[in-house]
Amino acid sequence: MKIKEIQDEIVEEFSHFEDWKEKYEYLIELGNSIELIDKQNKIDSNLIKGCQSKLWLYAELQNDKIIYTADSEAIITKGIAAILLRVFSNQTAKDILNSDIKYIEAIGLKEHLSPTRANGLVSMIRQIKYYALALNTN
Amino acid sequence: MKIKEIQDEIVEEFSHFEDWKEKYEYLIELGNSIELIDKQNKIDSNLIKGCQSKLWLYAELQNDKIIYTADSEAIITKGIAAILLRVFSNQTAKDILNSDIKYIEAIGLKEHLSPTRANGLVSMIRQIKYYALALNTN
Amino acid sequence: MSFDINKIRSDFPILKRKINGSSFIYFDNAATSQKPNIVIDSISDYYKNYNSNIHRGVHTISQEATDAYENARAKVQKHFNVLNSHEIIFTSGTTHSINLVANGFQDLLCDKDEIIISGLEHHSNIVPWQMMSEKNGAKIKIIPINENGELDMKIYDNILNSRTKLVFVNHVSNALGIINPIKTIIEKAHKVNAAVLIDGAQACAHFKTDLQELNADFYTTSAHKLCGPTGIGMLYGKEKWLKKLPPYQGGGEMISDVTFEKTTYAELPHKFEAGTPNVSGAIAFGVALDYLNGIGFENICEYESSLLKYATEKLKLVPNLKIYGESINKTSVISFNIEGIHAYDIGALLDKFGIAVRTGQHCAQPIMDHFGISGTVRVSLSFYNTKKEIDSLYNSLKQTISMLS
Amino acid sequence: MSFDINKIRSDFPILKRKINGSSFIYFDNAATSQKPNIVIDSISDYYKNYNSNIHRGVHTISQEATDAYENARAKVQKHFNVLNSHEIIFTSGTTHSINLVANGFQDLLCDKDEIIISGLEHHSNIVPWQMMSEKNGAKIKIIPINENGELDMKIYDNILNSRTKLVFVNHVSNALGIINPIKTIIEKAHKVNAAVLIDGAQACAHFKTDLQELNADFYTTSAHKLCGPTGIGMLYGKEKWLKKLPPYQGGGEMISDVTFEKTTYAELPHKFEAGTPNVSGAIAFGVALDYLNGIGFENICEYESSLLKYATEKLKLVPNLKIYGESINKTSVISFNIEGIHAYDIGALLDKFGIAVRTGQHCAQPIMDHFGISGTVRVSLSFYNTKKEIDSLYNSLKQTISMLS
Ligand SMILES: Cc1ncc(COP(=O)(O)O)c(C=O)c1O
Ligand SMILES: Cc1ncc(COP(=O)(O)O)c(C=O)c1O
Repeated sequence: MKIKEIQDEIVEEFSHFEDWKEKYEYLIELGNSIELIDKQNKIDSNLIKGCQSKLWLYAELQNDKIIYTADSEAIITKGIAAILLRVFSNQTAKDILNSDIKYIEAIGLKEHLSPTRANGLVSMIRQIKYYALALNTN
Repeated sequence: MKIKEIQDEIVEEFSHFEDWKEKYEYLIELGNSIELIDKQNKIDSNLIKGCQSKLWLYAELQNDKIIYTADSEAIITKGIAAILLRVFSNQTAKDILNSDIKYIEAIGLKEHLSPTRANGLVSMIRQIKYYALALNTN
Repeated sequence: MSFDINKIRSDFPILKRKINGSSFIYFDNAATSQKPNIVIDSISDYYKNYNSNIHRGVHTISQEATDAYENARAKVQKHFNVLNSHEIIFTSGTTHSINLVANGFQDLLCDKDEIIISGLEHHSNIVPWQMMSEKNGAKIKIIPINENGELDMKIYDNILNSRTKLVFVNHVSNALGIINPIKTIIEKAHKVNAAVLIDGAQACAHFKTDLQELNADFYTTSAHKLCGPTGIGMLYGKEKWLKKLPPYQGGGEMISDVTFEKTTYAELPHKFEAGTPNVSGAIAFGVALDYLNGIGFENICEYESSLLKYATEKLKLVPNLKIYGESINKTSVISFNIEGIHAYDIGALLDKFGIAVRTGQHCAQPIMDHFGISGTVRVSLSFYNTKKEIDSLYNSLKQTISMLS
Repeated sequence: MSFDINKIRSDFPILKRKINGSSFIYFDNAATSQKPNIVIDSISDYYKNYNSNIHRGVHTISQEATDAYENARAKVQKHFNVLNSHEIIFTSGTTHSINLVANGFQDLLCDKDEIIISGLEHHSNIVPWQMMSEKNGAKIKIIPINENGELDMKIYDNILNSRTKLVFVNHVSNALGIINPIKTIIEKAHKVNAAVLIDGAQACAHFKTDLQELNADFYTTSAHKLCGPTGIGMLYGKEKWLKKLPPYQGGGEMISDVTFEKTTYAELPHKFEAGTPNVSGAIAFGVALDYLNGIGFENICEYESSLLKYATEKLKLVPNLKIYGESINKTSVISFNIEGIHAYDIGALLDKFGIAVRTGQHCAQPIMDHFGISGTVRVSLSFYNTKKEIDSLYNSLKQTISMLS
């Protein structure tokens, strides 16, 4: 699926929630379902800065697509990572670099988009794009 | 004359003034009439601190009485020194130490009694009393 | 005076806020306190009526501002029962105060000297000494903490000796809320002629300290921790010490004579107050002390103790909850974790319920390392909090845990 | 935008004051500026609605306060057209900013190095270098001033050489109002690879400075000089310099890892912002810049120039009045004396007429020594002053002189 399609899908899913509790319960569920980073890659050099709980992000190229994996000590942070990875993992570097993150606002997590947030969402997005730049094969 | 009598006299004199201008004109007049410090005593060690214009104060004992002399670069400061010296000069150390300075308030110069005033009135009063302590012969 | 919690709460405008649809509950008081209207208004009043640069002006508002500023110093002096007003230095906060002292001791100590720091310190009280020690080579020794988070006073006795020149301990630990035995620490240090700096940042909102009785050589606090504004704090130093220390910053106010050849420094307290000070901040700091003293620290202590007791008992009902630092000498802080759940998750969800707590290492990484944890959830109470708010915390915490498990 | 002086004056509540029965006239703007309601209200708003400690909190108001604080930094960055927001350090004011840099260079210079200071400096810009030079032995050279109070650029050329590591000049002199040729000074300094620190405390209220175009290595200001509150200011530093300088104060925020063995410092700008910052101050600083930019610096400049011209011409009508520093490159300051009369007497009597001027040496004793005087009367203008106020000054000054003669 294309990035935009997945984003629309996520927005659609989140639109059914009536309150923050349902939304966060879903986020937690996502956090538990995230593709975990391989143990050997769960190292300090893969840590994302600006995050109160440790958050690791790793990327590798498989057939022209970038596969992201992540882990965090905190489940909400993992949930947030999950809604990023579901969109950006298994996409081409070019598509990743051309995408936007408006869907984060659309699903009502705009508050997390402040660069000063302790969950590191903004740093994570930046890191995802850095990887895409670095692994761009075109 | 006793300290208290001179103070009452000054309060009486000031009571005739209708506005600040008359009062300050009188203060300036007093400043011009002050008993000036001897040139040889107009030295740095006789400077009063906390004063924006240089202000010298000197004291000596003559027949059990303390004679204060002063000078300043600024005429208003000199005027303020004058209303102190008229009261305290030529008095015994004991009388000086037992006196108060309520008359300053009574003549409407209370604003000058703040320890932070740049005209050094409070420091001058303190210095007058220090001299009285030091020159006390009883 | 009776303690009227409703009246008190109405003094704090921020307590009327709604967060995420819920009433706002503020349990992050150890990070910074909220401000009563009277403090906020004193700042507006200053800027609306007599804002001016101080000390050097001959005009009316400059005089009014100077008097108000010096009057604030006198209030701080009185509050802490300090002998001379010039022993109170206004700084921009505790961090500034401690750095001022550490910088001063840089020249006074050498590599044969030792200083002692407690293992319960805030980073502000560790890093300046490390920086000093890098320059003058003085050795830093640590008073470690035990499993309750209390200082190990036996080890203190062991490391204290004639080479010890300085001892640095906080009055109350910000991470755990533990009240340190500073009176004993000071007495022992003085026996070997070491000076003692007490960091009072966490203590001053909760109780009143008589500095002459305590006999500390230095004492610091930040106004923002005790209902005052940000950007202002104080350093108390005994006159003999403040005279000994070299000035910290150069600038206006702190000099008496300047030529390009030679500068002589002004007298205390100006020697340490270079530049235009935070005038409105100092004035509002004084008003904050007035406000707290108006309520009365006995009343504050009593009320806060009962809150702490209530909150501790209530939280202990939560399964798998572990409190760090269970000393009986504690102020209004409860630092805890729930087994298997990260502190951040708890903080983030409590926030959704409108409850502000702090999570993380609380600028006290060595304490976290001691307990082998990456952080805690810290609930810190103030006299404007209520048992009802603690009940809400309890209920929200239980929901939070069930969401996370 | 048109410049509506009545509207502007109504923004400043203090201008409605009466002093001694007269309308208050404030001509002490170089000491500190007055504050518009919008700035004052931003402080109250902060404390009433979202006061919180910043950066480390996960709860809503901590986030709001952090965002507002960082947003203020972005406003400062934009105003000065600075490349990176982390090149803007919030300090407690110019004095703090300069000391931070001087402290940093203490480790970077040795006794073979030279630094150059202008003879027009405020004490804040002299004493820190003297203190630095006492530690590292670096030599201080002075750019002297001529009879108009201007820097002698020939001598600058002579003393500048490959040993020069730093040049320190204020943008505008607080004692005389003279605008220094900093662009030339910077270009020449860079040719010998010396860094330049410009003290912008007196400039920023009067015109806008593009720091990328200016190419200064460091630039400082205090918010209280430009309609902002006390206790907050800024240091701009080029990234490469800020990375080179060691941290100044140790504490919370400025570290990334702390153990008792080793501490690693945080990234810019946090490395230089130890402890709880003046959050409300920074936010109000940003609002003050918004306010000034809303009026427009072109408008401010134009209006103030015409005020300065008017005031200069008017004052020159006063017999025996001598103005110090009659350069054509001046901002809104007139520093003068009346022959045979002490500045203090003039200031004290003008105050009785409700007029606030500053008297004395204006923290710039070397300049007074240069002119062989003990001080001056300084009238400093702002965009909220009027020609009518200058007329009042003229009339009151004449009465003052006749009283004193
Ligand atoms: C030119 C100049 N530099 C530095 C300063 C010091 O600024 P502050 O007192 O705000 O630190 C001032 C203000 O008095 C000044 O006019
Ligand atoms: C014990 C302790 N010391 C020092 C500090 C630092 O205070 P500030 O950030 O106000 O300088 C704090 C506040 O966080 C503290 O809790």
